[in-house]
Amino acid sequence: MTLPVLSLMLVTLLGGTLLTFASRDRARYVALATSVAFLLEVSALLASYTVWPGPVNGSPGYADLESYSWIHLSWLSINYTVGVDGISLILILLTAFLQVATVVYSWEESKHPEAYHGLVLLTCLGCFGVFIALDVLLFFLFWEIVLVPMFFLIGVWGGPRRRYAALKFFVYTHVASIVMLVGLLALVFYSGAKSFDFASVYVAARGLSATVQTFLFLALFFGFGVKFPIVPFHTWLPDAHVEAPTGGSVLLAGLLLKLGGYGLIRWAVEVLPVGMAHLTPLLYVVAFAMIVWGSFVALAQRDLKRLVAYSSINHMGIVLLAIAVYSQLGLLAAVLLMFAHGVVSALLFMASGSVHHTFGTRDISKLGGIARTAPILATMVMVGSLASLGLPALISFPAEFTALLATWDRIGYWVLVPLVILVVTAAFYLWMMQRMLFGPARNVPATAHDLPWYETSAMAILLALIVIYGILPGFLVNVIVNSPVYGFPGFP
Amino acid sequence: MAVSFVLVGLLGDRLKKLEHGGWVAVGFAGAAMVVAVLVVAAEMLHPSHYSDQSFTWLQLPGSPGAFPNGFSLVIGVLVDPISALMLLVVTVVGFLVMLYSIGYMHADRGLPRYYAELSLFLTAMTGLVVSDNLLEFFLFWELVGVCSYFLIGFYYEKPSAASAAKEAFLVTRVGDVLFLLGIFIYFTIDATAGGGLGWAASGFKFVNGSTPFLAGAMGGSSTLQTVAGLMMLAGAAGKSAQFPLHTWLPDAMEGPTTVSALIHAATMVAAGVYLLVVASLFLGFTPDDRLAIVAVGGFTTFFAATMAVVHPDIKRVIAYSTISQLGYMVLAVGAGFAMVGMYHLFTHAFFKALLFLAAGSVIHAVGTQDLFKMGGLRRPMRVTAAAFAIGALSLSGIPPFAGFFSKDDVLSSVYTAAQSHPAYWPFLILAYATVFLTAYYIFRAFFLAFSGDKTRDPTLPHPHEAPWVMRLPLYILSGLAIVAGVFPFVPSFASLLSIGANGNVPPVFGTTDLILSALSVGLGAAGILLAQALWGNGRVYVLAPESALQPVRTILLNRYYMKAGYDELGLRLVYGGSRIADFFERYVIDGTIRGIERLAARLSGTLRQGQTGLVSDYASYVVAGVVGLLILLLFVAPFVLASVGGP
Amino acid sequence: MTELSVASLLFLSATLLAIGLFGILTRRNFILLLIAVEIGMNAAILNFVYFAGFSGTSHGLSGQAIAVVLVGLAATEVAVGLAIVLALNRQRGSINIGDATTLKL
Amino acid sequence: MILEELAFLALAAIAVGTALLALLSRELVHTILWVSVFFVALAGLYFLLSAPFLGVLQLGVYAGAVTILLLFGVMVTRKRIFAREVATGIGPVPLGLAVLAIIVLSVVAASLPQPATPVRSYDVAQLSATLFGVDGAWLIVLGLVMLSALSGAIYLVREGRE
Repeated sequence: MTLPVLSLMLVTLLGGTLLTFASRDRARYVALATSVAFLLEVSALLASYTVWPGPVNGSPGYADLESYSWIHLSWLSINYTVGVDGISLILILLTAFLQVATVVYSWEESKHPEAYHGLVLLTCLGCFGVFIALDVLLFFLFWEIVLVPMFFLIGVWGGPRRRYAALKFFVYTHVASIVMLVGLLALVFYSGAKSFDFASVYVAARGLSATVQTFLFLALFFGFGVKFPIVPFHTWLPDAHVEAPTGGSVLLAGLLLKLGGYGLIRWAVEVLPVGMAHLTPLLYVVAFAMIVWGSFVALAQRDLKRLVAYSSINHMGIVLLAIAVYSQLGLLAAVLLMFAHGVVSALLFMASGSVHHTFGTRDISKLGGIARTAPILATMVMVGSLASLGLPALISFPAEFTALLATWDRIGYWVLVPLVILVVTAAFYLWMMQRMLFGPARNVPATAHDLPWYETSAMAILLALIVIYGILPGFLVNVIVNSPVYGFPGFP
Repeated sequence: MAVSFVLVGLLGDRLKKLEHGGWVAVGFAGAAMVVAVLVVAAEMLHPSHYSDQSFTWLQLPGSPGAFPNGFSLVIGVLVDPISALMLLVVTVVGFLVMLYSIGYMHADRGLPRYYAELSLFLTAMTGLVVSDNLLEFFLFWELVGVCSYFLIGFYYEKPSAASAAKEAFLVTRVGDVLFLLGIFIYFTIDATAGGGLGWAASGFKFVNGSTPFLAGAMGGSSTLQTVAGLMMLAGAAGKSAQFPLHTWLPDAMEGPTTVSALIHAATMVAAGVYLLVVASLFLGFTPDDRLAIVAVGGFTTFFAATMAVVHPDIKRVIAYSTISQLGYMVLAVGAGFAMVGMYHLFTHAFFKALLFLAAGSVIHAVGTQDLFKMGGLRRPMRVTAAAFAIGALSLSGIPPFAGFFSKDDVLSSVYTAAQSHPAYWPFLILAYATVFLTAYYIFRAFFLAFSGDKTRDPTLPHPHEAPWVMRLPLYILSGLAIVAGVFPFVPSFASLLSIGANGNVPPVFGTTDLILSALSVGLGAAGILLAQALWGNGRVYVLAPESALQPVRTILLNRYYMKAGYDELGLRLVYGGSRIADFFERYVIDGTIRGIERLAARLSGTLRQGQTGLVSDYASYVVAGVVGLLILLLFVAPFVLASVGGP
Repeated sequence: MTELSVASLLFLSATLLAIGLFGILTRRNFILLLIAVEIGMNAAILNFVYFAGFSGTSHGLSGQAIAVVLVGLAATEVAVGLAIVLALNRQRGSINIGDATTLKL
Repeated sequence: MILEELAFLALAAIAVGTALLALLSRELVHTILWVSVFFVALAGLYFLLSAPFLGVLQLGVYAGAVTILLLFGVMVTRKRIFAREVATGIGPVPLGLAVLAIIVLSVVAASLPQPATPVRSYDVAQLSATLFGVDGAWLIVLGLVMLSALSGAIYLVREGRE
């Protein structure tokens, strides 16, 4: 008998979260222990995961599958079904790393540390749940769980306009969630699936007509898309990032945006290929809009966090583009890019947070010469920026390269749009570095110092990931192509 | 064998990052040089030998267009005649520059950073040279770019240095993304057109065993292929500072002079030409591509030389001369004689490094870069003056210096090509005109700096000769600048230059060639004489204020306003556009959201009037709802269902 | 035994319900409100009793059973309603629902 | 037959009339009297529909207990028991709604098919079996509801509450 690994991991996180909430001044130790334990479990899972188990009854098979009946009716069964494939594994790995990094970064959080760390863990728990859930109701449950701790993280520990930002975040994502839920339920009931299980929904959806698939895909695209966030429903993101505490920003950019991408791949692209094919032009338009818009607006920002937030929109646009091309290569690129963006944006947001509390402002035009005062911080900003603009040997490059190659392969010269925008992306990062890191020191308070040890360690973890996976992305790639999607006939 | 040595050298280069002194870096660079010499020797013993070792970096799934079965990307080391040649250039110049740095940089802060970045720079360039496929090439290409970004911005506290670094990165980035597109196109057309070759499965390597993978497979002249070639040209233009992406190079003088020497002679800008050579040998260009390359090279050659004529900054004069000389190389590649371009790159590396290091020695001694403040430096700095003179003579193409042989080959190869391609003629004429300009401007700089009795600006510190670590590279490079030209007459060395189509160097011997040579030497000599007449013996020629040439001078000094134009473009168009986008974002998109918010607030205010607290009012809402639902269910729903034919 | 037509009985119960509703919507006296509710309830009970006969054999009487329960519920409701009336009267000195718009005691 | 129909018509008329009178009367005590008549009329209807047990229940609970309860309510809350209510207007909206409800329900009623002849066998034993049966346990549920309602009512009227 095999161990219910995923459930055990879930229990680890759940127990850790509860313990963290309960333990008062030792919360950070509990949180760190939980995160490390979770990371070890993920590593063990990755080590044991060699190949996907093959299709089962015409639907994708998943590794470490567990299924227990939850609610059973004669016409519908709702199960607790969890399982992983290469795509979700990579994102789980990202979750584990970001969790450790966030907990370490927030080591000296002084405002209700037990609640802060507990909420951080709860967010990661929700994300983990989303990545493993293979049942509509379970998926939705975890999806909604993520919202709550993030709402409080922004609303309690955030900046001056935190209430506005938290509410905006909640309303946007919640409206999208509802549309998504309606889409998922419609998918189940229109397809005549007798169960909420992913496998049966997948099989049943094959029989849907093109029109129905198109409408369902549209609903799901909107539902998942707001998390992406697709233009023009993206304005919650900059506000949320600017107001959120650093840990919140890290999780928001690193994980929450990935939920949208993952959901789209798992529940829309895989399940409704025909509907997707009908909507491909729309996906391209939205992706290009995100790429162009994110980059151009980022160029005009003076707040470091806003700049990184808009660059996130740009990068997630490339993710969407890679999904839209609908090929094995594109899918690989999308997942790879999500991982890369998760790590890189986390690093950049941590660096922004450090800039803010070291120098008292995040306004790029007011800062200058950080490299002299805080060389480690400057290095972090620099590596993050260079990784973000796609420098080879850093993690984004293989992802962007494959994404753009896949795009070129499918839509030819349209690839010039993201390519040219790469220059603009480079421009705003270089401009930011020139103004903020280099030049004569400006507005450097006398108390300014380089990073404390915990922030250095947190960023060093991410830095190591960026470099290691940048030079050897093969590990990630080999895991991702272990997804059932890659074994399916008919997938281009 | 030799290959693994190179790798050890590369890895070693990285190790010294922890070291404080530059000697470790120098040691590793020296080791790399020794390895390179061994590699070259091996290549000379086995002519046309290709040795390729690679491992799979990524195994990628398919994409339905060109790669239905997936493909692999490899990282490998390819040692062939051209990479051996280039390796020699890179490591020799790199080693000498490092050695020179010990003396030149000794007073600077951040030396560990300096040597680490310099070593990484050399590593990246070495990796680029031995790349065995386009992707790996691009990878190191970008690393070279980012290292130059760091090094140009080495004095990051100077706003101008930070700005120049950014400009260098951005402008080359424009070329890079187009280069990337070119890679995509090559991948696609060769994976499909040359499908039988299995190029995609082999990891897109340049060579298959000991022959170029795509030799003969391309040959076509399809639009796609032309575009691919143009994209290569764009990439090379960005890196090698060809028109219209040349603006960053003069500004890159903000870095330490040693870095300038390295960038100009062996690493950054050479990479662009090297790319064109590699593409020309392994991938092939269409006739349209070649015309474009000739046009860019020929025009840049002349264009850059004109700007060098008036500039007062010694480093910038040499910088413009680099752009101009790179134009020659590009010209030769475009004319179909890739190895001639390579040959000029080879000699140019030595005499340009020599010029820069000599200029660095001058700057080190007097602490200024303004030619008009110098003067009379010949006497206190004999070695430097001699070195500069050798470099200048070589640059001017005066026999028997190295520059003569390679430049002469470039010109005669373009002449040869022009026989069958009349469209090349104007660029050949420009190239000849440039010979004259080159000799003039470099000797203008020489006379301004060294002739006369004393410095023109008396406040300058008393000049002194450089220490031995700086002199030694000057000696070596002087020697090389003199003798490098005769290397091709050594048969085994010539074999390095005789691969690919039109590989024979020099292309023609005979009366025509002699006439051409005489013409170029004559033009060079005329340039030197003019410079001597105007600037020799400490004279300063001042253009009359009312002269008709005054506006020309202004334009030249302002670099044809291209930099200003780009800045304006960037500021007005891109940044302006982004401001508009930001405005739109804040007030239209977010404004709409706020509008909806406000509307909802008002609506809820209105609806709140209904919340009277009177039970009967609530009851009436319930009743109204029930009645409405009943109407919907009983009358509307059947009607709708009947009309759509649903269940 | 002849049957009363469905239509006529339903018409009767609908009318009674409407009267009850009308009372609920217009009367402001709490006791009157209760009475109106009772009238409406009785209309519903009437329906249950009538249709109990149609529902087949074995469970033929469940309609009547529900009616019994409803009668009980209605009585309970009146009891609770009157308790509210008393409380309201004690606090506000009035049993007019217009004086109790905060919907709490 | 005719007799039964006539009886139905008469009882229906009484029910509707007393209901209207009860709601429109401006004297609260009169209202209660009218409504007790309404309850009795409905009890008659139950007898007519062969549900004598319910008829008795109706008489006992409604005509008896509820009426008395309502009277108590009036007596406790008023200083003068016979007092005229302030006239309340008949709003057009409630009236419209009521009429609309009648129309809609009548249309529905008219559109329903006449079902098969009903079984009108009366058996109080069967009814009690249903009421006490395990599958429904109606009476137990009702008892629990009443109990909780009673506690609620006591809570509402207890002393000392402000």
